[in-house]
Amino acid sequence: MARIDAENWEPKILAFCCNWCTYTGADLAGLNRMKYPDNIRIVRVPCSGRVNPQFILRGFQKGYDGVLVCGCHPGDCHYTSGNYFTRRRFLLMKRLLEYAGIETGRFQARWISGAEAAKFRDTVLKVTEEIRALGPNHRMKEADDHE
Amino acid sequence: MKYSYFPGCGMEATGIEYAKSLAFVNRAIGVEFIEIDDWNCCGATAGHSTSHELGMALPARNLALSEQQRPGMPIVVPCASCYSRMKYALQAAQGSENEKLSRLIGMPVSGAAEIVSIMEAYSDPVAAEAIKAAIKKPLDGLKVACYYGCLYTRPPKVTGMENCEDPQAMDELVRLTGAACVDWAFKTECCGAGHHVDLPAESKPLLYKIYKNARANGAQAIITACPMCMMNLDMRQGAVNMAYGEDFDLPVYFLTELLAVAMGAGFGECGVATHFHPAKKLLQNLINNKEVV
Amino acid sequence: MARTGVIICHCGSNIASVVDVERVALAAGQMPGVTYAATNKYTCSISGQDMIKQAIAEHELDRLVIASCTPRMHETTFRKMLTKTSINPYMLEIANIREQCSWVHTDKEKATEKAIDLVHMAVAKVLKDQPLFTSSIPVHKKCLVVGGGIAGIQAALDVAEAGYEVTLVEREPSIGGKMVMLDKTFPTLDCSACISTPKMAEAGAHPNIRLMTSCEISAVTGYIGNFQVTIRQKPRYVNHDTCTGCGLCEEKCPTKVTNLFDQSLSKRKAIYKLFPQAVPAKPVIDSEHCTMLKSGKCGLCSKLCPLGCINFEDQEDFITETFGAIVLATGYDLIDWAKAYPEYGGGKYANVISGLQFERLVNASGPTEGHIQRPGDGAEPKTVVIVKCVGSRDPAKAKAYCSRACCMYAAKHAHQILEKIEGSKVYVFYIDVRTPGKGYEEFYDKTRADGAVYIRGRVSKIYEEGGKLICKGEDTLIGKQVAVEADMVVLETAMEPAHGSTETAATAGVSADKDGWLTEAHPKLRPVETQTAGVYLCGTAQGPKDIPDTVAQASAAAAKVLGLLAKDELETSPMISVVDAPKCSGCGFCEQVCPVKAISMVDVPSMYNGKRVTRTVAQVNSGLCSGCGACSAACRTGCIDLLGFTNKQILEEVDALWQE
Amino acid sequence: MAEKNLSSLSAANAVRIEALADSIGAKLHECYQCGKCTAGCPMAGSMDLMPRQVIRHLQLGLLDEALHSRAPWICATCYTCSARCPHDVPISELMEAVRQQAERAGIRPIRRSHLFTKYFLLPLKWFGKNHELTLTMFYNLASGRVLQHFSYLPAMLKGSKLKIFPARVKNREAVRRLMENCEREAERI
Amino acid sequence: MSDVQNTLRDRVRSLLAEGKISCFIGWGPTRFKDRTIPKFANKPEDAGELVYNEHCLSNLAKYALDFQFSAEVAGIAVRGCESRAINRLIADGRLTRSKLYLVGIPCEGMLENGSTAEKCAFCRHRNPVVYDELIGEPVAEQENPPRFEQVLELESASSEDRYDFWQREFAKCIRCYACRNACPACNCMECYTEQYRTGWQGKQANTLENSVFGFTRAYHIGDRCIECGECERVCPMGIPLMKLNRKLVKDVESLFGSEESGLSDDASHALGCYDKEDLEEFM
Repeated sequence: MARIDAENWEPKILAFCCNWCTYTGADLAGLNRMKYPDNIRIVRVPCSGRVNPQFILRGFQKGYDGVLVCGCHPGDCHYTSGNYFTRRRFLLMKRLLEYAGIETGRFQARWISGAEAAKFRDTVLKVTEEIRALGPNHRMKEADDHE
Repeated sequence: MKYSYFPGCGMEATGIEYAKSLAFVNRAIGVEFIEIDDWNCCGATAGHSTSHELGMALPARNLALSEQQRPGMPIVVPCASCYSRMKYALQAAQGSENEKLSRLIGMPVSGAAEIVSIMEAYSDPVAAEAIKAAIKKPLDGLKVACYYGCLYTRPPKVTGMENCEDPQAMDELVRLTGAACVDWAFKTECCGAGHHVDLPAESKPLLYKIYKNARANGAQAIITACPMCMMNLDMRQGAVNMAYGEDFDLPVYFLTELLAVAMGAGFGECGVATHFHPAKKLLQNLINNKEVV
Repeated sequence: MARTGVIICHCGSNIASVVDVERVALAAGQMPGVTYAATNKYTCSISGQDMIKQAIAEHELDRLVIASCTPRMHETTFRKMLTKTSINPYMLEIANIREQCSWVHTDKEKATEKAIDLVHMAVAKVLKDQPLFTSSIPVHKKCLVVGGGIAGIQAALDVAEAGYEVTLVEREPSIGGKMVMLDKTFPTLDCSACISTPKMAEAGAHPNIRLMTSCEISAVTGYIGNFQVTIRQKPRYVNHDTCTGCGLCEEKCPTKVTNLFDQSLSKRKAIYKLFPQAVPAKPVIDSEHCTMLKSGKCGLCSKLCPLGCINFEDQEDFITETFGAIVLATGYDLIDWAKAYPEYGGGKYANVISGLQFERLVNASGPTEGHIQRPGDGAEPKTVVIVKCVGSRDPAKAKAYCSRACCMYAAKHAHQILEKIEGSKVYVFYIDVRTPGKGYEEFYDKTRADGAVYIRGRVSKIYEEGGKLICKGEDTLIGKQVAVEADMVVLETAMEPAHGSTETAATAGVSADKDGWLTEAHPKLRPVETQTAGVYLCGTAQGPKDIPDTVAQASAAAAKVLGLLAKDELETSPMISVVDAPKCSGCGFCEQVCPVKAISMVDVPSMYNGKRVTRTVAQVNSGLCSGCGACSAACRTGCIDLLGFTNKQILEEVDALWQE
Repeated sequence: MAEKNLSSLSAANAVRIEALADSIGAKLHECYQCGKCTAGCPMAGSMDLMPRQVIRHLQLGLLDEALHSRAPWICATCYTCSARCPHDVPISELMEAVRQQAERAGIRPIRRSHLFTKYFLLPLKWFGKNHELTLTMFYNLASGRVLQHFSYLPAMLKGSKLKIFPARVKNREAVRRLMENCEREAERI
Repeated sequence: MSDVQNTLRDRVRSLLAEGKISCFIGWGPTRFKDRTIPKFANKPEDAGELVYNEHCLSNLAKYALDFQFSAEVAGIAVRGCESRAINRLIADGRLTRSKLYLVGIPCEGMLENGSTAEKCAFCRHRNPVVYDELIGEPVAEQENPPRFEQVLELESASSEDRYDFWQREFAKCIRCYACRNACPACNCMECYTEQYRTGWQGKQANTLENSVFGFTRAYHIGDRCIECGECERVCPMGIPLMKLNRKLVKDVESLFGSEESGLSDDASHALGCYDKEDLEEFM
């Protein structure tokens, strides 16, 4: 894709959404013609428990400015327990990223059910603004200055 | 066996028989109660009625003194009301209120020592064994109702009592004397002693039901381990009889009096002689009849 | 080289009015691996599908990306379409440019940019797609029903009637469960035994039903359509193949034992039938009490039995069988109220009894032949207090939930007392009266008309004085303390899951809630299914309920079983996990996170440094795997992967936008 | 009885009730009015509102009615209600909290009840210990029931159950300071 | 310590002679007085070459993997760190307890360049947590060594400083994978970095790829790290890897209340289970 100069920079956000709740919630937002920023790119996964934390690192490495992981509310997992494992993994990963010097807020996780179209919209709005405020991801992106 | 001892105000006045008989029993079984030096009143209902802080701080000072004087030694409390207040304070001292309590009483308090009632102290296997060995005049043939009242038993979260509807600790001690304990329903019902001063009339129906159930189940006497309950049950029996046209004749004994008598104490020596409701005759007859036989 | 086709759907104007579909098609045409890119007005329509089929043939496409509405809408449609082409149905990715693009954005330029990105991601993923094939597993046309109460009997009969074989496992020596203990059923006052014993007999005699009493299930392996179940046959010490049920042994047995079927209100023998109408109508020996088994003395039954059926050497036996479906109907018990309620005497008053004890007292085949007599002295009680919610709605002492059936059977008990004992008085202490059922409220009305006095309030204490049971309560409607001097008190106690039921369910892979009730797959939409495919539940195993609801649920579970058994084969989703065994270290992390226990660790022959060795690696049971992918996110190496959502595919999607 | 207009109750009222419940860790909504507390209450016969009704008033926001009730003052703090409550509502503690709040607001539904506390604490502050004679004397004088318990006097003296002179704590200053600390602390809250 | 060495030699000699074990993994001498290397004693007469002194820095546990498919029992010297490593390897399915004979040695810390080794400074388990026999008397454990001091220090730095810190450190990395090879928790048959077909990450040795490797490795062992410090000790570039691992250990302990890894051979670890009441910050 074309490189965008700094002035016209728009954050690009990668979102992993579970098929049963958040992806459905995002569809519902569409069905209700809700409007939200176009900065988000959704990867559909069967369950938030499918999201390997290495996908997050890869997203940053490749140049996404923010990464979001979304799934069903704990207790509502289509597969019973997937999101409980998700929660543990990302509680840990979030802290590790911050410790590594990645700005707080670049990585986020949210529980959004299939009925929570408005929450999906609000989350995209909020996360986009937060990442816009952080500016482009320089710290973990593959850049030309790397050999 | 040694305990740090918080007698409470009642032991110095209305509970004088309790203090006398307790001393006798302790001597007989080799248990030592060492009075906390300079203890103060636990505040009773008046303390915690006034404010949560006062209700906790007054007993907490005693905890602190005991910790200071005899670190780690369990504290024995012979009065149900004091026992309850001390247990509450102990919990507060062990929890998040520790700092506040230390500040209020002006000395550190850790809540490290255990609080035990007379029943708990005597139920210790070694003590119980010593009591068994010290019984000289078994009270076989006597049927009594053990009365625990409220504050040794409730709230169970504070007292730690397992079966607060039908406790057994006192029954088991009484049985050591040879006396039988009736199974009755008013073991833990309130006698209204808390309103002894301000609403004395209100306790009459409560007492009436207690006497009635004790008698209905064949008890000849009531046993208590609390000076407050004692005063109420003993002092007002006449008034209740008058009010209800009844003739309850249920002498009330402190647990320690019963133990002391069975251990051979004289009636004056252990206090039985000075009850409001005559208490000497029942035991005297029992012992005399046996001696005749 | 891949030959990808990309179809951009206009969806009428739904997409095309915001996204410049032609530009997207143009951009797609430039993407690596794309052979053909075009737009279509209505891709899901017949003509749209025809156009795709044509393009596939014409351009020799081997995979397809469709940019359209959400895959949740038409993924299946398009997969079905692909079965009629040369492309494998799983060589398809859908870019969601309607719900997640044209409908939520207004800036046409940006929406078009985003649509291109989404197509790019889909193309990147489709390039790593592999053909997947559904497989089928055979269905073993046999059903196991666990629990021989009314729920299990009903489910077994329904399945058997449809022509399938059923094995009905019951741990007691007879089927019948709790219902057969009851006297009458509300609100119709049918005789409980009269309506349940014919069902028992029918189940016992049905050619398609195999009864296995004194049995428990001890292990379940396998998956839907193919469960291998190990059943433990407890020793009965009586050969049921030869026994005729003459009853001589029971008559002469000298040992008397508390009869738990009669709720401890009577005695039975050490060799006994559970109750007179037991099915099978043959006795067993109670090994706990039989003096022969305990001390080697007696053996009278053995001497008397004309057919030599008694076998004191009987051992437990394990039988393994294959079933296609399992129904759990493990039922309920009543709570031990005596432990929870010392204020009601804690069991020391003989005349304070449970509702089930009352059922036996009032039952014509019970210990008193239906005469209501106090257990304490056999006297007929004139004043009876009924206390509801004993253990129910009482989280501090027992259970937080409402046990559902007690309101009605309390009314029934009141009615029965008033009907059978002339001049009797019944006081019912209640907190709420809940009568949601056909004819229930009317029955409650009638009970009050019969003379039952309903007092709104929970009883605080029950004690005995002067031969009466004093019940202390508050009538909360007048706000005054009340006391009733009763001759007998009936406590309507809470239901709890039958002892051991959660363990039994766990064997079959079914979980229980915090109270121990078995968990259904969905409380509204899948009420008799469980998270484990092929395992169903019904009756009070799932939660407290009355007989009509239990029977309805049993038939519902049977319908689900029939739906399964009617199939010869089950098609399984190919989007499941696979293990790259040579790379697997056997750490078992995947096994720990699998929600359906589809992964097991198995020993396989392997090569290690040129040597033949046996290694432990993960293995996926394709019949059980639900395709969630938790395992592949847990695997550090990435040697367990989810087909359709492989690590590589997802990484490619992530990378897509940044590849030059 | 006048109709209670529940809609006219102020928000401040709700805040006060919540604070009162919070101070003892009670969750008022937990109570479903089964009446087991009242049923087992030894003093209910003398109460104007049943313990259950005191909670009900608080649930509805009728704080004034609860504060003016005699029930919290008649409560013997025997904890039977708390021990048996199916929802673990600390009713005894709640009664006490209502009593304390009434006392702070100067509401005295029973003319004499506050006197007991007052004259119990008086010797306590002086001597560090309770003194029954002082308590009885002051109480009887203040309450106007001058001869209450008078008939028991001879027997008590004979059995030396009544001390003429109070026992004292040595460090009376410490107890006095403790009590003042508590007063300040309670006021602060 | 020479007592321990003598006893060890005696015991290994007889264990080998009795045929109880087929090989013993211990330490052996080098040309340098203050260096030892892992030593495999295969015959009774090899026992005399075993060394035990304050320079036994290597954690031997991973060498036991050489015997994972052996039919015979291998003996190994275990101090606190080895014993936990052995437990970890058993829990992760790589070793079988019955095929190991563990000779426990209480350890008072090793020396590295004349002073207490960094890896021993924060040790909480100097006594082996599992063994078949113990040589010498148990030693006193260090009371609350400040395991997380360095982590807390870095945590309190600004995000930017933390970033710079790790950039500086990972700029040094040469991707030799010594850390991985020495680590008892890094016990996969094949590391994710070798999965070319999946392409988890690039092989280039640049700062970003190096740090991604470092963070991923830390995450992979985070809930299983036994804090033996081998990774950091063997790093030729001196990257403070334990500062990363201890961060994860600290978070796992405080978030999930897990106990330290390797205290038993129980397979459970923090990310392999969950608690419905876990901290919720994703609402």
